[in-house]
Amino acid sequence: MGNAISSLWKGITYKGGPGHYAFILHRLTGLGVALFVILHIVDNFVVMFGEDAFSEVLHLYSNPVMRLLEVFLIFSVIYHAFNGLRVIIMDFWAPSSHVQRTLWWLVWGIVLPLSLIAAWFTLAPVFGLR
Amino acid sequence: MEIINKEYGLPKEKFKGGFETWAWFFMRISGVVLLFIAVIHLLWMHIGIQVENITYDVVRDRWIGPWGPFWKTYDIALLTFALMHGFNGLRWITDDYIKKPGWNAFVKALLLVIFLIVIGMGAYTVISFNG
Amino acid sequence: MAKVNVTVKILRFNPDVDEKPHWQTYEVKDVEETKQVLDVLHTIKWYQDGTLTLRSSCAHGVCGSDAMVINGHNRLACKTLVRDVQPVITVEPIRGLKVIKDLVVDMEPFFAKYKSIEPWFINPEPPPERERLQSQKDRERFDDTTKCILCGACTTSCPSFWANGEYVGPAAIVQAHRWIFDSRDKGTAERLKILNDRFGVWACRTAFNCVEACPREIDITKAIGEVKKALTFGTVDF
Amino acid sequence: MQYHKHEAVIVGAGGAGLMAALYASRSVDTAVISKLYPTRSHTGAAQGGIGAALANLEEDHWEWHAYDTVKGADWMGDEPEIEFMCREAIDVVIELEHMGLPFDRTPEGKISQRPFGGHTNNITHRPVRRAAHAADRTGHMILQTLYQQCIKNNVNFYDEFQVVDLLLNEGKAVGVVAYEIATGELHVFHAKTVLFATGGFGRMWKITSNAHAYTGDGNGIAARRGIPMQDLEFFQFHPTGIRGMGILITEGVRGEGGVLINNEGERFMDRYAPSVKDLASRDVVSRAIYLEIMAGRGINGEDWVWLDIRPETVNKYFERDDIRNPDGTPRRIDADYVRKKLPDIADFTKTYLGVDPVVDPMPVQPTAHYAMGGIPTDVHGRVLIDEERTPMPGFYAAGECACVSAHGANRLGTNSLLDLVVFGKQAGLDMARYCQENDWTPLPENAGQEVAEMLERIRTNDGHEHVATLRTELQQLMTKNVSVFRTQELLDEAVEEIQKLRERYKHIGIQDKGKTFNTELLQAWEFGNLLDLALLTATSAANRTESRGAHARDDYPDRDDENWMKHTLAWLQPDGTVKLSYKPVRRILNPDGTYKYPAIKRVY
Ligand SMILES: Cc1cc2nc3c(=O)[nH]c(=O)nc-3n(C[C@H](O)[C@H](O)[C@H](O)COP(=O)(O)OP(=O)(O)OC[C@H]3O[C@@H](n4cnc5c(N)ncnc54)[C@H](O)[C@@H]3O)c2cc1C
Ligand code: HEM
Ligand code: SF4
Ligand code: F3S
Ligand code: FES
Repeated sequence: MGNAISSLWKGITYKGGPGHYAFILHRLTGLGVALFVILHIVDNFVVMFGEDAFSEVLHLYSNPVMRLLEVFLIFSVIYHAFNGLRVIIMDFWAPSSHVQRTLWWLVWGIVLPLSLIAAWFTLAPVFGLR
Repeated sequence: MEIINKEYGLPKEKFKGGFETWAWFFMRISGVVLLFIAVIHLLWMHIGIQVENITYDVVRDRWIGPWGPFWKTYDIALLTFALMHGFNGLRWITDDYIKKPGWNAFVKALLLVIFLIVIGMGAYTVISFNG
Repeated sequence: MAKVNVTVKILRFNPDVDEKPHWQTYEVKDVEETKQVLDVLHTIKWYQDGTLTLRSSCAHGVCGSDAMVINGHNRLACKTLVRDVQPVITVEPIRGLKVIKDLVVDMEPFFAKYKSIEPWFINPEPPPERERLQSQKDRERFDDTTKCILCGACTTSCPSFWANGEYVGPAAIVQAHRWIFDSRDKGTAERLKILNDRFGVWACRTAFNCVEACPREIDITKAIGEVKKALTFGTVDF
Repeated sequence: MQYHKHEAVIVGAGGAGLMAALYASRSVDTAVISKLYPTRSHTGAAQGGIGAALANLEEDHWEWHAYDTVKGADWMGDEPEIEFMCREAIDVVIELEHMGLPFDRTPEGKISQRPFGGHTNNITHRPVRRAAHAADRTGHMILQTLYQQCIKNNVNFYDEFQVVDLLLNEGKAVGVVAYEIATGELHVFHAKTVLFATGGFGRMWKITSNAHAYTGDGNGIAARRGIPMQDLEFFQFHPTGIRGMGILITEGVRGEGGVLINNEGERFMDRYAPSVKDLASRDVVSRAIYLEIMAGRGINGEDWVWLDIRPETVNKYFERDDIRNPDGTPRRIDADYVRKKLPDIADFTKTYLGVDPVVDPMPVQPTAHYAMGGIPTDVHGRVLIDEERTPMPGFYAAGECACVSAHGANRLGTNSLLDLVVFGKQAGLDMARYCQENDWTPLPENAGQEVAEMLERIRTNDGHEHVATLRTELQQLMTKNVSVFRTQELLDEAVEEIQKLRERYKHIGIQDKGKTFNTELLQAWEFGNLLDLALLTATSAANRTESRGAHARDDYPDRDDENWMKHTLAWLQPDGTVKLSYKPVRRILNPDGTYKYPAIKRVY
């Protein structure tokens, strides 16, 4: 664990290029999404115990804090997905690595609007905006 | 004038990648698959249906309704790809940060156990749910 | 030539007296802008503080002695001009290797990785009377990776290497690439086998810090990608 | 003090040391001690190429190569040694290729070659393509290839160990003392044979192409141990160093067609070397630049000129001089070709001057570059300790620190890399033979004690003199007094001043008193070597009253074969004075008793 923290520290204090931050974020989001997926499968399993139990679980998710986490999750999946695509493209089509910076901005160009839209739909109801 | 390799020497020998090669390759393939199914799933749930509209009934309609078989297949695919992709990712991360051989082996064994349990739970839910 | 005053902040560490690294600041006056950071460090060592310790030799970017973190980025001190980093220059040792003293780190693990990829010509066929022939195109194929001077700037800027010191690192892969894609070499399968490891080429996460750090402007990520592809598709002809 | 035992101990991991290690290690236990990591050695800086009459692109013969070398050396080279080197060149370059060295290729797939200063077709007197090259990083590739072969052969490497003394016993070399830089510990190496391959000592001049590590350690140690230094007055100034910095712009630039231009826009080499022009040998070109500068034709009246490889300029002169490709078509180049053939040069000029060589010309001036002189040896690398060429058993030298002498008064470009591999190989072979034929000689008593005390003195001395100041003074002195042009007055003054510096050197004090990686201590010690060598250089030069090759004197402008066709041997005496003596240049006679290479006036 110690070296996880120290390597993260090295990562943050080093003036790397976008690829470097892309990697840190990719790893963090991948980790987050993976943990969530596990949770999600477990909570879905509750469906097997009938409607009441499941509603109980769904209720948990409607809490504002959970909604915020969910927004973060949405962002994570979308970022991870499109940055993953960026990595895959560079892996299999070498010339694209020369435009990796452009690709990186492109990823944000897709990720930000998508996340914002999804965030709106997710947050608006609980915060009484809609 | 251009002279190719073969005129001057035997061609290079053939070789095969092993497990790690496949792990890497699988991450790309599953990534592309997930890009469609996971992102669609996510956006459908959050923008299409929207979370506060999700109820037990919605879930039941989805799995038992006329589109049931499609959604069940879809969800099984999502489940397997996401878990295999995700757990391989977790394995990579474990290898990077957990350096003591004993701990490393322990955490990876634990990951495998969790993987089996979770994929079992997920598959059981999707397949045997009948309302 | 324009002259400037610079402030140099150096991360110092002397194991004989210090428990932890600490920053020390020096002022150097009237430096020509076209001087190298290496010259500035030498000026400090020679005229202000003889205990400042660093490696250097060729002074023009070909021997690979003086990779260090300058203003947060891996560079060679002798290939960085004052003009581009003034007026405040921060200097730290490269990361991920043990610091011996000040800017000097233990390069042994780095060279051990280099040696691990069997960096020598492998070809069991008896050589011909004269030179082995090679087309200009085949020679061109691996030209980029022959430029490597083993300075370590790439490996020590790689976030995957920081996370995981076992990673053989971009420098070793670059050196392996130089042989894998050399039409005369027959050790391809052997070397690919070595690199086909969780801590071999597969530990590369395409972070590009290596490319940005390489003073020889080697397209490292591309080279690593080619090795990955060779492993994935079982051929070097692409 | 730790103790190690290896049959062959090689000091220096440049081209010469590694080549010797490779050959010695095939049959005896070999260790290489180097103060730098092997791949940091200055061989890696060599750009242009390695000379060998492979005749891959046009007619060429090793005999022509030998003649060019004799002539380039201004009839100061030992002719049998030169012939040996040029004959072996072909095999050894092929051998490097067989080790995997990535030479550039001709369209037929053979090793590519380019013209280089002083290398000519002996019939037409036009430049011949003889320099085998790997882009403009030939030395880099040689160094890496040899290092790779050595690690494959499991040679024992002691990296970052600085040798500080040579151990002699019963008139033989029996080992060395090395300082482990990381820990400050001394190590005694007991050996049957010792090879010095520690490179050059250009750091005694202000403007130099040489590495910071080029402080003549091997030569300094040997001189203090009573070994003479041969021909130190011949130190090569390369014509094209980047102005003010000394960083080398390879002769390959002129090999590919680049030209030198003065303030009047004139290609002045037309006047100094009508037939090969910019590709005359280095001493001739450096002197020409100086003459232009002294005549006020330096750029803006300053002390530098332009080196121009812009395609339009090059093609203009190709056209004027009717330069043709081997197939007879007129030769022309374009920007892409220049970038491809000289990528590192483009990189240097961009980094240090902010110019692109295909767009702007490069400002250059002569830079201290290469020591023709050094520890006298024979073709087997055996160190010769007197006028009678008596070898010292067990002691070898090769590379720039040695003097075979294949370069005489002026080395041709590409011949140094050649010297490294040819004589490095011979030394390695002979060391192996010697080790197998001879038994161990014990170490002298108290081995290492002397140098331990000396280093301790430097470390703890509280003197008031400052090494960097003394070094700057030495460099300025040498640049002013012992440079391209020399006179009796300047040289005598230099000797006197150096002696004063040596006196002051006794009272130095350093700040770093630690054991760990104490480079201040080592740099102070290294400076001692530079001082000793500067003294020997200036004294040898002051005594040679003629002009020959790199040793050009205003007061004796002509070559004097009658009195001076002989090698200088200079001994550093324990009392700090210098003893000079001479030995004849080795000439080859034809069967009829005439000279095979009659000494004529050198014109290019
Ligand atoms: C910029 C430049 C370009 C050149 N271009 C060419 C060219 O194109 N063609 C050509 O033929 N020649 C060229 N030369 C000349 C040639 O490169 C050198 O003369 C040659 O490389 C010297 O090799 P070496 O093996 O003697 O020494 P080096 O390669 O310098 O090696 C010296 C070794 O000795 C070690 N050492 C030194 N002192 C000690 C000590 N006290 N203890 C332990 N180890 C020690 C060092 O660590 C190093 O490993 C060029 C030179 C320069 C500077
Ligand atoms: C949605 C589409 C997805 C794509 C395109 C994608 C793509 C990728 C790629 C290419 C990698 C390899 C990164 C590398 O080698 O540098 C990766 C790693 C990873 N992915 Fe995904 N992924 C997706 C979804 C997911 C999901 C749903 C999860 C969680 C279950 C996940 C978890 C991980 C983890 C934990 C890693 C390891 C990260 C690391 O090693 O730093 N990914 N992903
Ligand atoms: S690849 Fe570049 S950065 Fe890495 S060691 Fe080689 S030269 Fe240095
Ligand atoms: S920085 Fe590291 S992760 Fe790969 S692309 Fe370079 S080696
Ligand atoms: S000193 Fe040689 S690379 Fe900087």
